Amino acid sequence: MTYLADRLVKTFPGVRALDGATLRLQPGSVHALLGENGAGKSTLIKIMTGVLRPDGGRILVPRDDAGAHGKEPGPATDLVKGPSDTDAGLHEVRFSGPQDAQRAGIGVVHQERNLIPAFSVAENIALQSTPRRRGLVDRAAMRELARGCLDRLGVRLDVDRPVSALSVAQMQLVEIAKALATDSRVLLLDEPTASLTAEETEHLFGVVRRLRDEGRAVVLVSHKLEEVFAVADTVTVLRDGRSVAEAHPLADYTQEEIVNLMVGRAHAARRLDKAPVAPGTAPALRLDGVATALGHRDVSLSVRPGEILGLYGLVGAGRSELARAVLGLHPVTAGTVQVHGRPTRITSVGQALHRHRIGYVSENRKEEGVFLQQPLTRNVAVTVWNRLSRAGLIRDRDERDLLTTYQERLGIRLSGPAQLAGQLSGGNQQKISLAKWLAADCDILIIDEPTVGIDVRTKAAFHELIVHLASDGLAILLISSDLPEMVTLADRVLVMRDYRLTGEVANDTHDYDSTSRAIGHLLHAAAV
Amino acid sequence: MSRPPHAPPSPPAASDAALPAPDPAVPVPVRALPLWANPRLGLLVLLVILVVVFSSLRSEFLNTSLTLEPMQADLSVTVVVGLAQLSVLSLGHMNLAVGRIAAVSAFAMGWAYDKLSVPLPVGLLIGLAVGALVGAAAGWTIQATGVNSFVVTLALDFGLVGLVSLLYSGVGDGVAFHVHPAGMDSLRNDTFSDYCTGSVCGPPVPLIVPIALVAALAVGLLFRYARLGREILMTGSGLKAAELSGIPTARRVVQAHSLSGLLAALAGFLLAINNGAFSADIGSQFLLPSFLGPVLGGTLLAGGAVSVIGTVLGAAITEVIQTGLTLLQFQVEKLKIFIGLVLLAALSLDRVRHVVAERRGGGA
Amino acid sequence: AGCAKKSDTHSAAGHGLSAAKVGVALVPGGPHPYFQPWKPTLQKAKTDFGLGQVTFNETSGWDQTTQNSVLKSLAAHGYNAFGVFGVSPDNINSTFSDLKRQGFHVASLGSCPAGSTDEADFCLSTDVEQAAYKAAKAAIAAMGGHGKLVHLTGNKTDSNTARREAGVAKAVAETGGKVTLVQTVTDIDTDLQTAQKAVADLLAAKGSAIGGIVNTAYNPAVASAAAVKKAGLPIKVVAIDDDPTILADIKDGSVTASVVQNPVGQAYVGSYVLMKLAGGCTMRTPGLTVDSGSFVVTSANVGTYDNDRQAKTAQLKKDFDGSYLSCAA
Amino acid sequence: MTTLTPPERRPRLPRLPERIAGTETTLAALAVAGYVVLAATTHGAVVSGGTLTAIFQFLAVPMVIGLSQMAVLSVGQMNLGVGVLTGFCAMVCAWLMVAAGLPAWLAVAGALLTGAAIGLVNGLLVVLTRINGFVVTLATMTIIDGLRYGVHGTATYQGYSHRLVSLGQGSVLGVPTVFLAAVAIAILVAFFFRSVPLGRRLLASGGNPLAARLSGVSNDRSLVVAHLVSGLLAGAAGVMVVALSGSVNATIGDDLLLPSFAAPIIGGVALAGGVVSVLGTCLAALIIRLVDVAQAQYSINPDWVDLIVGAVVLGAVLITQLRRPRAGGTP
Ligand SMILES: Nc1ncnc2c1ncn2[C@@H]1O[C@H](COP(=O)(O)OP(=O)(O)OP(=O)(O)O)[C@@H](O)[C@H]1O
Ligand SMILES: Nc1ncnc2c1ncn2[C@@H]1O[C@H](COP(=O)(O)OP(=O)(O)OP(=O)(O)O)[C@@H](O)[C@H]1O
Ligand SMILES: [Mg+2]
Ligand SMILES: [Mg+2]
Repeated sequence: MTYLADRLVKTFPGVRALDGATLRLQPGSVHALLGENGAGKSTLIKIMTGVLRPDGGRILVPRDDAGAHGKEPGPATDLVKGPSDTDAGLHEVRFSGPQDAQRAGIGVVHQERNLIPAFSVAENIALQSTPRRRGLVDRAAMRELARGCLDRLGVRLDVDRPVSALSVAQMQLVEIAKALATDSRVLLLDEPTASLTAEETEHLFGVVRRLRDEGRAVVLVSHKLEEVFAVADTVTVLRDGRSVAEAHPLADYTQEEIVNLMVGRAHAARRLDKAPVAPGTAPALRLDGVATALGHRDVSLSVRPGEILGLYGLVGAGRSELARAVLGLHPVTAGTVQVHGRPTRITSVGQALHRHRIGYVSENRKEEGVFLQQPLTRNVAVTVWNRLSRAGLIRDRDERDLLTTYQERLGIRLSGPAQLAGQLSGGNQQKISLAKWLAADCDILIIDEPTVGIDVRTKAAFHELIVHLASDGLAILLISSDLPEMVTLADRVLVMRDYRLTGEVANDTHDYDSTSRAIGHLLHAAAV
Repeated sequence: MSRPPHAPPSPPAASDAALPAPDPAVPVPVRALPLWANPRLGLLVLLVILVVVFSSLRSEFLNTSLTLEPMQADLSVTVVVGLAQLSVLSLGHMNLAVGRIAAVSAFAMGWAYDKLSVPLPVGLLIGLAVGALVGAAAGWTIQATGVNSFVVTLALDFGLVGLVSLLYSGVGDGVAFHVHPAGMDSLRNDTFSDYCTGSVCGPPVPLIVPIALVAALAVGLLFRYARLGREILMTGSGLKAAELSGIPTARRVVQAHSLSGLLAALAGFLLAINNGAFSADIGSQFLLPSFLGPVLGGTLLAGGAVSVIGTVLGAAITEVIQTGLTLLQFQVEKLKIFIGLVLLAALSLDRVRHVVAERRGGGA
Repeated sequence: AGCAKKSDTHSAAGHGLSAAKVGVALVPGGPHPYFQPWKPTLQKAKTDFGLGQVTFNETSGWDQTTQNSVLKSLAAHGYNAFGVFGVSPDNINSTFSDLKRQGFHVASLGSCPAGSTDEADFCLSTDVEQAAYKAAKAAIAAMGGHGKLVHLTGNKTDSNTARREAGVAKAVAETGGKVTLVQTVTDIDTDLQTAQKAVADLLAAKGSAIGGIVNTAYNPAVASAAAVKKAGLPIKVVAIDDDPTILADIKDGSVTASVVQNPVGQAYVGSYVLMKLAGGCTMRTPGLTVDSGSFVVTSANVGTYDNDRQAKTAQLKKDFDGSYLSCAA
Repeated sequence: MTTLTPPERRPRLPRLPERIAGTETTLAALAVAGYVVLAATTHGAVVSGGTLTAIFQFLAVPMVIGLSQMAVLSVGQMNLGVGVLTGFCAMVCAWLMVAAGLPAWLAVAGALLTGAAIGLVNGLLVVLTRINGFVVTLATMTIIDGLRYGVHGTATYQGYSHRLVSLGQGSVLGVPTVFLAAVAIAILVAFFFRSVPLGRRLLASGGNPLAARLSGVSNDRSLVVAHLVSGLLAGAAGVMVVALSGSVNATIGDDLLLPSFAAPIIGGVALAGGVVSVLGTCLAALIIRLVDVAQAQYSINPDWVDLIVGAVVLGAVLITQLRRPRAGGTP
């Protein structure tokens, strides 16, 4: 009674995304699917849900499910070879589209958002499984269904709100609820927790365990190994499109071993030694009693060249908005912003970039970080065109050189300079959106959630990079909801709650336990 | 330009190709495509085929003075009109007022020639300035109010219709200026073959063609190599991302629309030259051709990608179809039916070529 | 530098041609009922005068650019004499001079170029202003010489429309204030439904006050006739042309009168003169404007008006032979 | 650009239904205000039966045409052929009665069928050739234009089925029947997009094609259906013209293209697709209609009419826009 993706092969122009990857699912188990950015996890999931067609390999589902839908090339025993064919009662299926996968009992949460912005929460959740009465949409039943699913996740949400009005985190939860609504025997979750808070994640895992106990198979893709080990039973590891570990009990491995499997060689988590900032240095960016129309009250902070100032808080705390206010995207109603000691009023990102050398790496990669429909060259060069252009004209070669520089420096996996940013895997897109700012060589860099959905090795690379940037004399304001990351990188950590700063933690020891305790205390302390 | 025009559909994503929001996951063959699969080349081949077909059906099609030269003259107008639309399509906007902007500018030019009796180039500059200003006004309204460009330019169109006839009735009787500034007639009637050094004469190309060519070249350079043009394209492919990359999007919107107005004015000038008078009905037929050229050429209504060469070829194809079928002497209903059919056939052919290219090149 | 311009001396394509060598093309501005009589008349002329090839091409679609290319393509086909209803009176002169420069003979039929000059060999058309004037007169007469008059017409960016408005204004002025022109509605000829809407609004707004409606475009005429009939108002409607629909309306009284023009005469005499010119004759006064005549048709003469018109046509032919053309015998 | 600034903290964006509702209430207010002003300044002329009848009789076709355009806008497509198609269906309907001598009801059915069939062809062409719907409908528009003229040349059909015409020009309890028909159609369309699964799928495809596909919606089918509905509605509009006017010719529909876009877009329908508003479209049509009426009432100099129309169009949209917090995305 297993579901089996057998030696799948998938090639995209220039990239072999999958190269004989195998995924074997047992009902009643939580199965971790791990791999670096670009390893092929999402591609595998897209094939198993009929979104993409494999160039090679087969998908086998239990006979009774196979019966549920259209084309069947006949019993699997026709093409007997390899270990998989010992599975009795399996049928090969070819999904002609997502509908088929649904009918075969496979539900999914894709990595990228897939909601209809104009539709209400309920309408989105019920999209695949719309309740009908006499052939017409039964709105009452639809709301019921939606509420049911959201309650299972322990989420309070007005089901009549359009999703376009929801936060990133809320959208994520709606996606999951939508998958639950299909009530399928196999549930594939592609990085569901990327933008969730700790509580929300815990709730989700509660549901996952319940599903497992109901005898369903759940696949979990995540780059956060702690949570993987917390919930998963078995694990499949992908490297360069091949499965290097197939459906092993996760208990057999340590995190270290898993990482080595993904990376392919022993991956030493190097300790980052960062030079402390000379006490005397004047701040590059300084906020004094800043308040904004969005509700920030008397926010004061200062970042010095060579320093990494952490800004920690839960999703919705107002950190990004603060950053955007500094960039002039939201009006600053009170207080002063000083750049290199000079009081300034920044009115646009352009001004921040060209006049004050301030860069902002957005947390919202897809809408604000990269131009999905534009070639990589332009995505990287957009901030420096004024520099590249000779007599107003820009030569492609300069752009290509720029791209290659950062492709090597950040290890970006791409198939060519003309490739569209939308064709990169999530992690590589994030690298592009950072590269753009590195190219602009700013003095002050505001980095917002840099490593959401990024694999361990890349994450480590990002961390080294950020430290190097600081050592090179940049002043860095790091916004992150990832506590370990904070502790690894930040010299000082400010904690924001409800649009106010609740305090500061010096992090000179880089000792996780003490620092995290201090931060946790500030998180739940009353606003000062 | 910034990417192959028809966002090429891979089998699963195919069903989205026709829809506005292009599927980000759609793979684009990077350098895998053979040369013959280049969409522009496809259009070029199509153009050649059409020319061959028509001239084999009707030898008159190759008649220099009666077919080829007039065709080039008309084509110069439609190309510039197409460019006028293209420069806002780059933003994912539309300019429904191209025709009227041309009319207003034509009035300004005619007025300058008639009342101020300025030389030809000066009047042209005045007209271009007027067009650019009107376009900028539209752009400003759009970015300041956030109202859809379609509505703003639609309203502008209505407004200008009235304005134009008010202007003409204001400055005197009639709805046209019949003044012929020096050089206008030779610009209208002459071709380079009329100018000879000794026995060698120029090619049978009307004098106004170079004007359109220069315009096309300039716009091409702008969107391909210039910072301004590229930033406009970036604004078109992602407003938020552009804003957060330090692009002054509001200004870019205004500039793109003002460029559109300027080109519309130029088109108005060229048409006035062809027609021989600056009259109120200039531009009344611009709207559909303005879209036809760019869209045939593979410019997306979604914004973020334009193709100037494509626009020129697209305009040329429509012009050839028009002229060719007119030469075949159909009655009015048949003519229209055939124009539509040939257009569809031509486009489908291009798609077929494209899909084949996908299969061969893409591997997707 | 040493670059000299050729003086364009185009071979005068057709001079001293025998009738059989003359190819006459009649090119209206676009599809319109007014031009329909041209088609049969042209055939008649072909047989009567033994012309070579003849064609009636209405594919200009009311676009001057298209009309120019239609004319050129016809020339490419070997037609050497053209009777043209210019789409845009303001631009048509340059089209004419083009054709003339290439040695073709051109008649401006049905409408003359705007402005004082006419580049065509001659213009044989209704005097648009005169026709509008007559129509308004007829309406005023039917109204009993006093009351409120409304003028419905076409595209306001067409200088013929301006002429029509002038004609109506003239007639109204002559009543010395007894008749007032309360409204002129333009741009309602492109779409019958638009005309019907405009007329409905008009009647709703001032139906009771209006004494007469004078139409100088086809769709408004059809619309106002039907609307007035339906509303049963005592409004006097004066229409234009003699399309079957209009004639029916005249017969049933919903249209008081219609100002009928002479398309047949234009096509018949027009092609005749073109033939003569190609045969070597010349116009005594090049660019002469000749009125092809306009006739007020009422229920009284609806049966017989065509005789007058045929007489007028014959007269026109005589006039050209006698006084306008000079032919080296 | 200000589109980045969220209005104020929570809720970040107003609910979408509210946004549409906002547009609709504003338009309703505008319509009422305009009407009241008209009534006041014309000493109640527009309240008199005759004027009311005229207003609503000639509101019917613009309404249905607006809905026809809205049907394709819902999937992010455009149909440049609506006007010409309306004219063609009207001519077909008249031809069936006059030339083919069929009973009126058969002719009506024939016209509707013609509209739907052509819509279907448009949809299939878009899906099969993957050519931009804008260009496809541009090409088919040229063809239909030829056909429309081919039916009866430049001549006018008149005096067909008197029962149909008297029905079309008649009224029930003082309300013109054509207007009632238009309202009925509007209700059906609203129902289709609100409660019929097929209609929901259209909106899903328009709102986010990728997501729709991943949720098992066939975008191809959505496209075809949208064009079919659009064609059918254009057919209905054609029938209305025939019934209302009592005389039709090949010029019918030439003035309908821009209004067909103006109504839905002023009514708050997104060009990008995924958002429709039947009520908004109808109200916008009414407002545009009131401008015509004003022209007749005040005997406005024709030169000024277009200026006024332009001002009204922009003004209406501006007001609705200012009343609702700006949504993101390119204008
Ligand atoms: N539509 C596409 N066109 C071209 N290449 C693609 C496309 N989708 C994925 N790829 C490539 O296939 C490889 C695998 O991508 P995939 O998204 O499966 O990786 P992933 O394991 O999900 O990475 P991440 O952890 O960042 O999500 C990557 O190199 C990516 O660039
Ligand atoms: N009032 C609100 N209503 C709905 N969503 C909100 C609201 N405020 C914030 N959010 C969502 O929460 C997310 C984080 O909000 P914000 O950026 O203000 O705080 P943050 O601390 O930067 O959060 P993050 O850690 O995600 O950056 C944003 O993506 C936003 O979509
Ligand atoms: Mg992935
Ligand atoms: Mg944030």
